[in-house]
Amino acid sequence: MAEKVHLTNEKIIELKGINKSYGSNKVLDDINLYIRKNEFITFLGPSGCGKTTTLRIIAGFEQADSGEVLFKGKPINDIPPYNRSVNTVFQKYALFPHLNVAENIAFGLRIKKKSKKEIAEKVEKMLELVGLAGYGKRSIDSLSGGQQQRIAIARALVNEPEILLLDEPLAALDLKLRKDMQLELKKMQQQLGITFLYVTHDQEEALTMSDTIVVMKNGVIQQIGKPTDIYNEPKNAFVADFIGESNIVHGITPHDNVVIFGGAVFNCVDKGFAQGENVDVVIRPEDFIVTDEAAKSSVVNGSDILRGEVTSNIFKGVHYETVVKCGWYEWVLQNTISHEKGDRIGLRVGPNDIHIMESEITPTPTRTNLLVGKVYEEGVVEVAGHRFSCPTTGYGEDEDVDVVIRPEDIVVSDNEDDMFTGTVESCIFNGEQYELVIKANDCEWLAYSDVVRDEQTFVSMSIADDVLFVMPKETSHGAVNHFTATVTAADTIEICGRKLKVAAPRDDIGAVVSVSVRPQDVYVVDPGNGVFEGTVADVEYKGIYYNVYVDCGDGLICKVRANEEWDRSEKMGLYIHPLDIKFD
Amino acid sequence: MKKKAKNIGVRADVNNRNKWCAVPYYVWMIIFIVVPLVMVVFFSFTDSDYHFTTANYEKFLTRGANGELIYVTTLLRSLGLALIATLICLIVGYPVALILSSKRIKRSDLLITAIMLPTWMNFLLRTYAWMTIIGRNGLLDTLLALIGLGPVEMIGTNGAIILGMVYNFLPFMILPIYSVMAKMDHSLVEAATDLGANPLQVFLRVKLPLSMSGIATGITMVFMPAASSFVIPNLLGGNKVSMIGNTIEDQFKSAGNYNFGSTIAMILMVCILLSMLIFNGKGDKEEMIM
Amino acid sequence: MKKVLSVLLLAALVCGTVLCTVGCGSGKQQLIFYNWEDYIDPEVLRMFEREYDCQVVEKLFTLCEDAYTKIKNGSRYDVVTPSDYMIERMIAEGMLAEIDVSAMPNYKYIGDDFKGLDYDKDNKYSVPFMWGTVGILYNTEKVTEPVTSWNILWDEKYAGQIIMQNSIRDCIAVATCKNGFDINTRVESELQKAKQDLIDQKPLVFAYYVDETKDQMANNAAALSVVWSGDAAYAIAKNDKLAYSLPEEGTNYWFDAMVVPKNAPNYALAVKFIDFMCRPEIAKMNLEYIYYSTPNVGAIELLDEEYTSDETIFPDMEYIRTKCAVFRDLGEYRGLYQDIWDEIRATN
Amino acid sequence: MKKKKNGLPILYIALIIAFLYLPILVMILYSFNETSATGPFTGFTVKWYESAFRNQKILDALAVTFSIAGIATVVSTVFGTLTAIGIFNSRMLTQKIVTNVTYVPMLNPDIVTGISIMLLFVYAGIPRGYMTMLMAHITFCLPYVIFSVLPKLRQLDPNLYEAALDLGARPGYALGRVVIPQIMPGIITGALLAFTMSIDDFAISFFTSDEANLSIYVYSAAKRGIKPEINAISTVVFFGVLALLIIINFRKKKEN
Repeated sequence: MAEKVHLTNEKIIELKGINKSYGSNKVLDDINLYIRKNEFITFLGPSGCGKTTTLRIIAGFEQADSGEVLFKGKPINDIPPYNRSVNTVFQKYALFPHLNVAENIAFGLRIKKKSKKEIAEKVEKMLELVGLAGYGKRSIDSLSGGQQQRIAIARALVNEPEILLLDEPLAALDLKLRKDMQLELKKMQQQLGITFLYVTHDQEEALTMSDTIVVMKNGVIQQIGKPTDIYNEPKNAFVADFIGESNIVHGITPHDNVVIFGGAVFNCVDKGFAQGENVDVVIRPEDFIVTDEAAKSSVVNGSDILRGEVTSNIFKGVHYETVVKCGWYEWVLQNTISHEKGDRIGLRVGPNDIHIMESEITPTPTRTNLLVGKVYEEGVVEVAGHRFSCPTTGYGEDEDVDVVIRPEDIVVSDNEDDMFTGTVESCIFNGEQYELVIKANDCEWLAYSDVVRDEQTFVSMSIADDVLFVMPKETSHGAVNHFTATVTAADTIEICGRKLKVAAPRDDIGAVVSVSVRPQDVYVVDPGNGVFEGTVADVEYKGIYYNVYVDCGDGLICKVRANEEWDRSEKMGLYIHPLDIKFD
Repeated sequence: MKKKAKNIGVRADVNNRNKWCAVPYYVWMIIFIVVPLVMVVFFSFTDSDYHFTTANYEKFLTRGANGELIYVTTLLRSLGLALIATLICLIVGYPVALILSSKRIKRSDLLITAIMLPTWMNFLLRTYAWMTIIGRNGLLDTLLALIGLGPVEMIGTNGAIILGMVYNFLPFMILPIYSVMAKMDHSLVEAATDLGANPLQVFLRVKLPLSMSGIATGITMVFMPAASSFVIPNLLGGNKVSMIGNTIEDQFKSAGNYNFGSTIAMILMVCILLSMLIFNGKGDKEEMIM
Repeated sequence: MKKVLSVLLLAALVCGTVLCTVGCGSGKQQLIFYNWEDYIDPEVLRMFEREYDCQVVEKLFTLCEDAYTKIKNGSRYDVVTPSDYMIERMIAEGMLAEIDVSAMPNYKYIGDDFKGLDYDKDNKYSVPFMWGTVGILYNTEKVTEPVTSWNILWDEKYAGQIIMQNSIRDCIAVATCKNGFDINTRVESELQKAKQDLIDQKPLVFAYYVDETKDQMANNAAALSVVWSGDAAYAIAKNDKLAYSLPEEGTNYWFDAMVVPKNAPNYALAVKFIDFMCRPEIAKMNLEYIYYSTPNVGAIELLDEEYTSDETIFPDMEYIRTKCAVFRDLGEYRGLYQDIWDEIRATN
Repeated sequence: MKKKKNGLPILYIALIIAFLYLPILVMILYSFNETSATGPFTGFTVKWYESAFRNQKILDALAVTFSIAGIATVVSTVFGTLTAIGIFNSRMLTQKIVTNVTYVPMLNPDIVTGISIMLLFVYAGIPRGYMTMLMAHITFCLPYVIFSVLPKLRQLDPNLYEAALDLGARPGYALGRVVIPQIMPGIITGALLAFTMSIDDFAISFFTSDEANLSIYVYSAAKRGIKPEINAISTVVFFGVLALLIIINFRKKKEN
């Protein structure tokens, strides 16, 4: 990273609530930021993210639809570009082809009616600064790209702007020249003490040169921070993906400091996510630690080893880029080890190298009707004043149960002698059909209809038998897994010979106790990475989720709540977080 | 991937005020383009007392003593003669463009200038010069008589009119085809040859399809003025072969029937627009400027 | 800024327009003379300019229908020389200013035969300029038989050798005369017959010309042509193989007279000009230049025998009185004539 | 081998060029003819050149032609360039409408443009003369300028204008010193086109004016039987244009 420049806290530019649209296309959405004096600030983002538009608003080429641009605290929205002490270096330089080098540099000075002598002196000085002394008489066409670049910078700097705006100035240069120019620009900025506002889509450029980076996407600022912060603590998957190369996968956080992804359980340093929340996990390719497939894990009740097969291994000059396929996932890693294609290896990641962020895509919750019911008699369940026949095996008479009735199973009609009658609360078209919310029998029902129904009109519903899903009450005995365990240490119990850490310390070592674990607290991981290993014995659809019964051998059956259907006899590992093991 | 010209479709705000430069032109355009056209439409649908009528259009469909449609025949004759002239221009002009655009011809820029140069000479004068050549007892017949041929007595015939059209408009067929073909990437021809195409196939499969836009422009630039010409039939046709342009001229100059004249002008405009749609499709009109 | 510039430009345009209109005329007063093509000795105009210290701008028309349309649509001229029937129409439509002939000392030279003619009974609006006949000009080398009838123009022997008048009234008149109809006929059947004759004749016709005819005939390009007498005389002067004949069926004889449109910019000068044209020596110059007959008896006295004995220029007055007629304005029948003319033109 | 193969095509081009120049050569030849512009060649003379430059009508027609062409070119070039800049910076919809209307005089037959503008003058009560011809000429020259300049503006790096503003230039200065020099080739092409169109025009002038330009003079003269004066004057005009073109080409070469 570049050496630190002394930064004051004086704000030279401030953007407040900037919005900008082209037609219906919103290019800037509520941009708020400030730029400090002498800062090298970079706007970073992909094409069309709004970074150039922001620069052009500061330069005065575009007007914000709303919001304020402040220059040293004064609004400059209505000041035309030619009256702003801001100068721009354009992407394709925009040198005037009909003027020679010196005339180009002198352009601004001539407008300011400076004396000939002063102009000549300043032009000469600028040419020296950019290392092109003696080029004054040359025509623009005779210059190389790099030289034109320098002239463009000289032409802007000669006006002694308070801020220099650079719009992807190096984009047209080749790699080698670009690297040189990066260093030179940074040096120039430090030497002249001018605020640089730099726009680029090249993250490496941004990281090398900037004091502050503003990452943008779709007209929204994603993150503002120092290069190290942006790199190490990306705020979301986009930033992580954009800054450096990253592996981004979906994960679940059972509790603080623990995350499950890629079929393994990892310790991490992130906290504050909800129990069982869906998150994005970012791992930098260089942060993987390659281990033996059978290496020991340090994770309680699980294992943090990703096991897989090398599918490609490419030498990239300074490192190898290796792709490892682990089950469903492919991981990209960069290190100095050469692997053979087909090698089986294990991968680990240190807690500090796991970056967890809120998932961009939150899975839409399954919309269904969850009602309170009661087992009336063997094979009959009473819900909302009606009795339905359905299997009640495992439930006692009069036992309170939860009942799921899927909206697609509700037949909506106008027959007055139907099972339920009620009024339409709302009717929304979802693209395929109308979603009705119907108020009937003191309950709100979700149902579908092919035709539109006016609100507050009469409607009736009928529900067939045997389409109800009966589930034990969350709190009831039948809803959770009950295991008999032996306390083997203060924080360890043993169930069927498998040792589990628990959270609550016990002093009754040797005692046989009963523990319970909710199905939703049991997480499926790869075989070998869980505390239990087993095969799927049975799968039961519950209208919104599946209950998977995993046979772990020794008569141990564990009920797991899963979002997807599992094939029978599929192998899996199960992970249970110590905090989720409750003593009865 | 680089962003390309982000300004397509969206003008930067800073340019906004420059749009006022065009406002005086809008006034001019409305006065001298829109209003006159509206007047033509208006006159075509009114009688001399400015009352609405379709009589002018009915008159266009008048049948003569022998039962033929007088004005329709004239219109069809004009379009027919123009079409023949256009085809001749294409057949004669295409090889010229093809030859000039080939790599073998040096100084093709000079030759194309030589071809365009006569168009700098007054159109009336050039047409008049043909009267000297093909007129009765003119140069052509005199020369033919020397070798014991003729006379062909061309003047006053359809042939003379077509000759006049071809002569005047041939450069406008050659130029657009030439500019398209000269811009053509020669490596395309090399690629086709490399893929085993013989010269004829190269022409049919590569050069001809790629020169289509030039052909379309050329056809428009020849057909349109040819179909509406009234000077050529006057000077070379001896007023005997009447074209639709003559009829319009008659109505405006001598008969003073602006209403019927406007009607014929309207019909001519529609015919030419339609034929241009057929020839040119959605071709680039800007190509009409060299 | 740009707005200002645009406004300035527009202002400059308007200013330029005004300046040009004003500046184009020199300090001298102007007379705009709207005349037939080749219908005056240009030297006459120069003489008038010198004498009255003015500038004569000569504008030309080929057909008096063209002239009528222009004047009707607001073009302004001081003196115009349309034909008889057109003057009648212009008087009827109130387009002409009265001319005070009493203020013109030279009006007395106009022969009485040319006063009080049908198109201007009271001599209030016009002063005769030229008169003549329409006849057949033929090449005696190509036509050896005597030319006595309009029918010769339908003789297939002369296919491709006939030049007709490209003028609505003159052309139709040939066919009506041939058939013995009145040249101002309003009889539908007669007009249809005339039209059919002209359509039938079309394949034989080499070209329809007006002013071109005389040169074409002089160059031996055709055998027979319908021409005005002055053009005939002009062509004969250039090519002595040509002869002029007035057909026995009779023909049209016509007058072109000088008139002053109501919107004439310079009425006073116009009257002076007309008077100037009535001077015998001026009328003589014109006749010698364009070979049309003059109504100016003063001029006839001055003329050489060479001209006065030329039957092309001064035809037998008995023939004129018995066989010839003057065009009259057709009134509402103009449209019918135009339609017939359109059809003749359009048929191929 | 190759040279032989070229023979036929070159012969063909030569024939076409001969066809295109034949009437011009004939016209030049007859300008030296003793007797008339048509018919047999009877003897060499230069008298027609003298009489052409003494014929007031020819001189008037030339004056009208060149003054109209000159004024129309200057006005339509300035006006058209500004317009193109304005159109280029307008909204897409405005651009579409305006360019399509502007195509009308280019796509419409001359005679229709001529009679439509004539109708305008007749019913606006404007006497047809020099000014009406000039306005008509400006009207049909403008599209050629606009459509020559517009593509150059589209090719222009939009940042150039912004760069000028950025360096402190006011819009007028930026347009004049940066944009106009860049689109100069388009402006020159447009001006040349406008000049040629104006010089050559017959139909539109014929209907919109009583004045005679060269074309109208030739048209009416052709009916009377042209005297070789016309041949003489057109020979002079032809060589004048030729010289002009050569000078322009020469200058271009020099610049390069």
